[in-house]
Amino acid sequence: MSTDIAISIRNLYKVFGRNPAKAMEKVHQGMGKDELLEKTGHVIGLNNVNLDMERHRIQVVMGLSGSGKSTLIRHINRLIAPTEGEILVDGEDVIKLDQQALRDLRRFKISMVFQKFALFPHRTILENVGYGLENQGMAREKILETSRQWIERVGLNGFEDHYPQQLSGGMQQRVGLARALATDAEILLMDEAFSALDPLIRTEMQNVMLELQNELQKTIVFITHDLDEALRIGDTIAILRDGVIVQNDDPQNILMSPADTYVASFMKDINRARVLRVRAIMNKPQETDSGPVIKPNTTIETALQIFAESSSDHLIVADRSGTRVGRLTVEDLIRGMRRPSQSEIQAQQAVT
Amino acid sequence: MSTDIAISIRNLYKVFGRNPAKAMEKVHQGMGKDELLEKTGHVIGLNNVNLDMERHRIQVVMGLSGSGKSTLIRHINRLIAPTEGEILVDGEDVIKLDQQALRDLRRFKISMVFQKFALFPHRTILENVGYGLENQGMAREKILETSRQWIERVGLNGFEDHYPQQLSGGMQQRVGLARALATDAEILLMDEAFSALDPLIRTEMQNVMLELQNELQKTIVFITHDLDEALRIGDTIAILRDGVIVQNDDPQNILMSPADTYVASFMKDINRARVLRVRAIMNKPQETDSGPVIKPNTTIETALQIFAESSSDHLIVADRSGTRVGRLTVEDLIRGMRRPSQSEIQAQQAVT
Amino acid sequence: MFWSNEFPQLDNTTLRELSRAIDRGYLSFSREFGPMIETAFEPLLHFLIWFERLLLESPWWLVILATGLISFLASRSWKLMTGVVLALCGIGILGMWEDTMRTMAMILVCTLLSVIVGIPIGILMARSERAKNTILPVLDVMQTMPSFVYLIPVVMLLGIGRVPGLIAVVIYAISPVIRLTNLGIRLVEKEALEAADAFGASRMQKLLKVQLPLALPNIMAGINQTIMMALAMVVIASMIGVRGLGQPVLQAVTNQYFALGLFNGAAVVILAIIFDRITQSFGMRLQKHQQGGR
Amino acid sequence: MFWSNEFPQLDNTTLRELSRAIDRGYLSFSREFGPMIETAFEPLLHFLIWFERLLLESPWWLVILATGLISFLASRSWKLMTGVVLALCGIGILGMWEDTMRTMAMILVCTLLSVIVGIPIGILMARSERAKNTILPVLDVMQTMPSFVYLIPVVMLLGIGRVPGLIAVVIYAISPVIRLTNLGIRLVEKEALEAADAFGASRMQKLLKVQLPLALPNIMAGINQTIMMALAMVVIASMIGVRGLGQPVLQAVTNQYFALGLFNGAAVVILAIIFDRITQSFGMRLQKHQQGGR
Amino acid sequence: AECGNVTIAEMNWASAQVAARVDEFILKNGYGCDAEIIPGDTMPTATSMSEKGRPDIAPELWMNNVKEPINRAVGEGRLVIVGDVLENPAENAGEGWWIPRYMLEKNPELATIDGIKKHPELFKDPEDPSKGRVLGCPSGWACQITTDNLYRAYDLEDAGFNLVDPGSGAAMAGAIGRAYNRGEGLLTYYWAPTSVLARYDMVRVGLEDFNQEEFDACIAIADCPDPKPNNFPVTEIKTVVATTFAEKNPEPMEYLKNRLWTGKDYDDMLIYMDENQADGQTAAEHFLKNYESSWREWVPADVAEKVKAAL
Ligand SMILES: Nc1ncnc2c1ncn2[C@@H]1O[C@H](COP(=O)(O)OP(=O)(O)OP(=O)(O)O)[C@@H](O)[C@H]1O
Ligand SMILES: Nc1ncnc2c1ncn2[C@@H]1O[C@H](COP(=O)(O)OP(=O)(O)OP(=O)(O)O)[C@@H](O)[C@H]1O
Ligand SMILES: [Mg+2]
Ligand SMILES: [Mg+2]
Repeated sequence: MSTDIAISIRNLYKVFGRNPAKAMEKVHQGMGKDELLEKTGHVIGLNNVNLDMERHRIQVVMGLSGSGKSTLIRHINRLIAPTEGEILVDGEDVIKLDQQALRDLRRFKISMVFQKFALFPHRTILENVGYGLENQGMAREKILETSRQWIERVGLNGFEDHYPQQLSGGMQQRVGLARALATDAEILLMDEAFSALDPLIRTEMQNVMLELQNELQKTIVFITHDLDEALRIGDTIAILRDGVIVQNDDPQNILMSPADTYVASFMKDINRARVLRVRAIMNKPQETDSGPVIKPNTTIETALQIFAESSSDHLIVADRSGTRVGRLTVEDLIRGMRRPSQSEIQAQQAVT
Repeated sequence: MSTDIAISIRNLYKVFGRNPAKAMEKVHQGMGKDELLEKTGHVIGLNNVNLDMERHRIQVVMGLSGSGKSTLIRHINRLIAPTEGEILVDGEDVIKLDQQALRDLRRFKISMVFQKFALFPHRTILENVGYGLENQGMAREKILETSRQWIERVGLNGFEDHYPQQLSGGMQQRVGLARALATDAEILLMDEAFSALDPLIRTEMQNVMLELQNELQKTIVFITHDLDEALRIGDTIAILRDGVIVQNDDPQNILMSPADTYVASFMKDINRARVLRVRAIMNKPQETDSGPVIKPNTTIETALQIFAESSSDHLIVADRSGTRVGRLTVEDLIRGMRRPSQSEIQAQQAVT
Repeated sequence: MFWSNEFPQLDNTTLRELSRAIDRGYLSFSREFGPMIETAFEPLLHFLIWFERLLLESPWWLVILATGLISFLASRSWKLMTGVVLALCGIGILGMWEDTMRTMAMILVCTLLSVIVGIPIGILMARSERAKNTILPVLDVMQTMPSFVYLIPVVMLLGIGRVPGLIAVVIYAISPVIRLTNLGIRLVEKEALEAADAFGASRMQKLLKVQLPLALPNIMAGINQTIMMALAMVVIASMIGVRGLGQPVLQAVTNQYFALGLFNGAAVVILAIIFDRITQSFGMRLQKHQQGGR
Repeated sequence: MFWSNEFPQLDNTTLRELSRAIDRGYLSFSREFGPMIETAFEPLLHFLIWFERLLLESPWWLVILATGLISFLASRSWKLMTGVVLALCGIGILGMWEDTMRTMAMILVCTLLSVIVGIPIGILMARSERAKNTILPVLDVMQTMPSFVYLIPVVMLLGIGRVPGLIAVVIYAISPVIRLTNLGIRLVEKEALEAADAFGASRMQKLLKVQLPLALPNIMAGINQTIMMALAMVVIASMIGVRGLGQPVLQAVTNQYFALGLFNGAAVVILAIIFDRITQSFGMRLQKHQQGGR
Repeated sequence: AECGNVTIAEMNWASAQVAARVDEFILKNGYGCDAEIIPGDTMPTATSMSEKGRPDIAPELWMNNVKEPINRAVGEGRLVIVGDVLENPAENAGEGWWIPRYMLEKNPELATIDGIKKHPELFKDPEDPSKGRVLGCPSGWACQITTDNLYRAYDLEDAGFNLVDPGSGAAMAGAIGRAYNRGEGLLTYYWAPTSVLARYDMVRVGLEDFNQEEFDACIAIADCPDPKPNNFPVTEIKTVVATTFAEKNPEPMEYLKNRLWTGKDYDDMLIYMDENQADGQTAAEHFLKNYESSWREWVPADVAEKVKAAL
């Protein structure tokens, strides 16, 4: 199951400007983003991106603003044509699809939430949410029903007949979300889908998404700037920099062994106590120990709470079958919360 | 100094819809947002808001999406006319200003960053940033110089001659930021000014802002959804709900004694270890103690690190003069990190 | 020579020969194909005549009632409806009922034809640069070639009467609706289009549900201009034998009857305003979302 | 009575008396004020004559050169420039140089006048609902009142010649630029306006730096239509004493010279296209930001 | 030499153009006037002349349309009618109903109105094919009243003819050309001398003799209750000038009075123009060069020399 790849991106390049083909030559010769911009006025959007996204998983994409996240995600449903490279969705190259096939792909298989909402100003909320369904050719009644249901789910009942410009930013974003979810597509592209939401509704929406994920097992590509969010929902996290993927890994691994200082500095503000699991920092178990027993997946934060309530000076980590797999002291936990220092990362990089 | 009020909002009401005056009657009779929407189709944007904002401070406004934050901030420079109430800027009611005075207020005294950027599509980045200065009537050369300088400061050099639609969302937001900062206004209204930024640039921009704040001591009204951001930069935080201000206080106080469960749930995702200071959780000092000495303003996170590196089982808190003011055990720290539970909040509410 | 301001033009005989050759060519063309083309337009002629009869032979109050009703249905505005009814009554009282009905029939058909043909062409232009580049000059020609130039060839081909009149009016009046449909569609924001694409809208769906609704303000401006221009052609049409308000206007001009011209001109204007208000308020009703706002 | 399709109109004598009274009124008005009004228009007349002379008396190659240069400066396109030069040469070779220059002078002045007067009016309409509601019907009247109706009154007031011609052309052609300026400004996004407000733009600053630039596509469409309509009036103008291409067209029509009409009509079209392409490509250059995009 | 600025109206049909250009040339070169041509339709020109005294000269004004305003202006002393343009107008000018000669040749009966009334089927109305069509006079022209009354006087309606308004002179010419070129049936009102009649070989349909009394009493009045068969009157084609001009310029006035075209010269010019698609300017030059004997009679010898020198 874990090797079932839904979306596969191969050697993808995208250059913006008047004459991308010409600029591409320079890129192949290794010219960087800044130099290319200065010398030719062309902007590198994506630079040799290779990325496999597993089915039924949530792939998070992060990176500085302008690093090419939106550009990448827009390639998947071919809103942008690549300068070079392939995008395989279920093994088919979307670039080679004909009009009809592309349309069907977008109607039934891929759905999208836009960074700047991109709602239809002339349609009410209800009509906006139903838009994808209309394109699918669903019956009117069914559309209304489904739309209402999704409006309810994103907490906008009562606003069905308002127009987008009468809603606040966050409300608009939820409309965009509902519109995308309503189509019941297998693949969801979410470009900063929660960025305009306040933390409460954001958590709520994240929960909606995680629930859905449990029920329906979609493949989701999720762009976010929020590290906590990324770590909370991401199965894997890809980090982009100037159009290049610098790391693509499991969140724990990214936190514990960042590929370079860029990634590390990216992660530095994270609430490590809430994200890191004890398995990543525990020591070898000692048979003689006694004390509270916790699971390997417990977060440091929870572990600390348990500590505070017990009188033991260490915790025992045991897997589901009860086998002891490790032990932890308060010091271990506190050390685990520390961010790796510059020199440590460099040392690590040298090893890999 | 701390009683010098720059912006003062008194009994502000805003109702959206066809006949706000009529709906206002209902509001005065105590009808709530949902009921009003259902019965009359009018939306309450703000409901009896009273708020004093101190000069040279950063006032953060938070709240659910649709709770009226943008509406509130837009009243300050009178982009929206209130249904009822007063907005005093430096003691003058902006509603009573004539055209010219209002224009001068907006040109020289108040500047704004928009939630949805609101850049001018027909102007280059350079021209966008210089826009406010042009309105001020500054000389061309000076405008160019200042604009360049701000473009540099938000990290967009090289993009001076691009048009907004050629930039990524985050880059556009930084243009909006530079445009607002360039006018050197005393009051800055920032509507989710950093929401489209990635964490690195966000921190950078926050730093830029804090630096500026140190240098220039502006009065800033800052809307954000990011709790960490709010706590990092806010001198006070106001929390809105359905157009009502439910709490307006110092961040520590909001964290430690939320006014109600709404505020508490709002705060629940916070990385308390990084925000809370030990002074808020320390116990009485004991003369007999010995161990590492820390300042009252140290965060729990730092205190934990110090703990991990020392062998003592408690820390001593001392003020600048060296007087001991408290002591802390690991348990204290860990307890401090815990979020208050529902019942605790309710108990507290009953007391106040 | 070079310094003179006389252009070194072709000498007169050459020019004359050229013109005459063209004239002869056209003449034999019209002799050859005239009857065929005429037959092709026959159904249109019958329709025109039938429609005119309908308006002329229905009792006047029925026509007024129907127009009022239509205006109300299109606009949901009592004010507009009363205005329309009063204006029509005024026309009737001043003795211009019959001519007005004739003109109304003619212009209604012309406008309908222009809109029905024009909007698709505008859409085509918005879709393809090539179509745009070929159609634009044609529109320029249709709009600026003085109608007098083609009136006579058309008359030689089709004789005088309603059909050549209709052709002349449509040729002249169709441009704005085409141009503004094109412009309106081109001005639709990229974001909305991208969203439509992302949800797999077919070209038709995108057109009907996104582009046309968002281009509506411009399209309505185009229709407005088309109506205005069609009515501006009423007099020209009457020069080739189309009966209606144009005739008394011409008559007034040739006899210096200032007031007569004014009355009939005013009737034309009233027709224009009625047509325009009905279409525009219908258009407004289609754009409800524009009304809200801060 | 009620069931008939005869409208119960005023009886003929009353109608006639009414018309007569109006006619007499206008006549005495025109006798009274004609000379005064005429004097008021004198400067315009002198300018028109001077400008026509300028074009007529400069060597033809200079005029072509200048036009070519202007078209290049406006568009930065060699293609357009060559097109313009070739078209003008063609006109000259076919012997229509003089008439074309006369018409060009006239239309240039009319278009300039329409744009200069029209854009501010359009702006006014966009700013105030009241202005809009009063100006719109006036525009409707100006556009649809057949020019034949006011030709004679204008002639009674001002005699025949260039000035009444200019007035007739401007009355007819000014509408679209007004309408589309209004529409364009009204369609500017609220966000941009809010941003301008927030930075304390004065009305003038907002207008010049935000509203007009963003309304430009529509305003250019309006100017295009104004040019087209001004040129469509060339023939009518020639009926009241404006020399130029309209004259040979009328002559061709009355004498049934099909080709002659066509040539002169084509010259009108070419002028229209030249004017239009120059203004439009100038407009395009003002809208660089539209070119980028995904 | 003291003649100064003179404006000459040029109407947009062929003969008026030649007349205007000939006058222009002679006044300019023979009398040293600073002559300028002003184009215009009949009505605007007449209006402008009677209200504003501008243009100064209308060399060829067809009076039947503009009689009333011109006469009013003459009465008020603002205009002067110089005289006829054509010699012997009764013969050389005139209105009437015309049919193509080929029709007459096929069916000699059609020479008179009575013959025509028997054959409405030869003049089929395309918009109402069961009937015949008489192309009337364009709306608004004075001839409309006459034609309408004569149509009724001859009971053409009962004979199965519709009277159709062609809308304008140009459309009328177009309709005539169309029918003629296709050899179709045609019965139309028209007038001479015109380029249309110079181009198409048409014959006038025989009507009753002209009866002035009856004409004034009924045919000339709109909606006259009981019109009797009659004919069209002699057409008045006059040269009209502004009083201001007449008073200041006795010599040119003398010329205008003397300038009487022969019917043949006029016809020649129309044919010349038609054959060569010539404009007024060219035709005038042609005339001045080739018809010297004609125009020499109009001017004193010294002026004639000056004109000749300028050619
Ligand atoms: N023009 C308008 N017409 C009608 N209702 C409006 C309008 N503008 C705002 N509202 C309503 O006012 C309320 C407050 O909106 P506001 O934009 O202030 O929210 P916000 O707190 O800024 O939310 P967000 O965080 O999502 O930006 C919302 O319920 C919204 O529907
Ligand atoms: N239409 C365009 N024309 C030119 N350059 C473009 C265009 N679209 C994007 N770019 C450039 O491509 C780069 C990547 O943009 P992209 O929108 O993918 O960034 P992003 O990672 O989504 O950033 P953000 O987080 O700010 O949304 C940017 O440098 C931008 O300037
Ligand atoms: Mg993006
Ligand atoms: Mg907001």
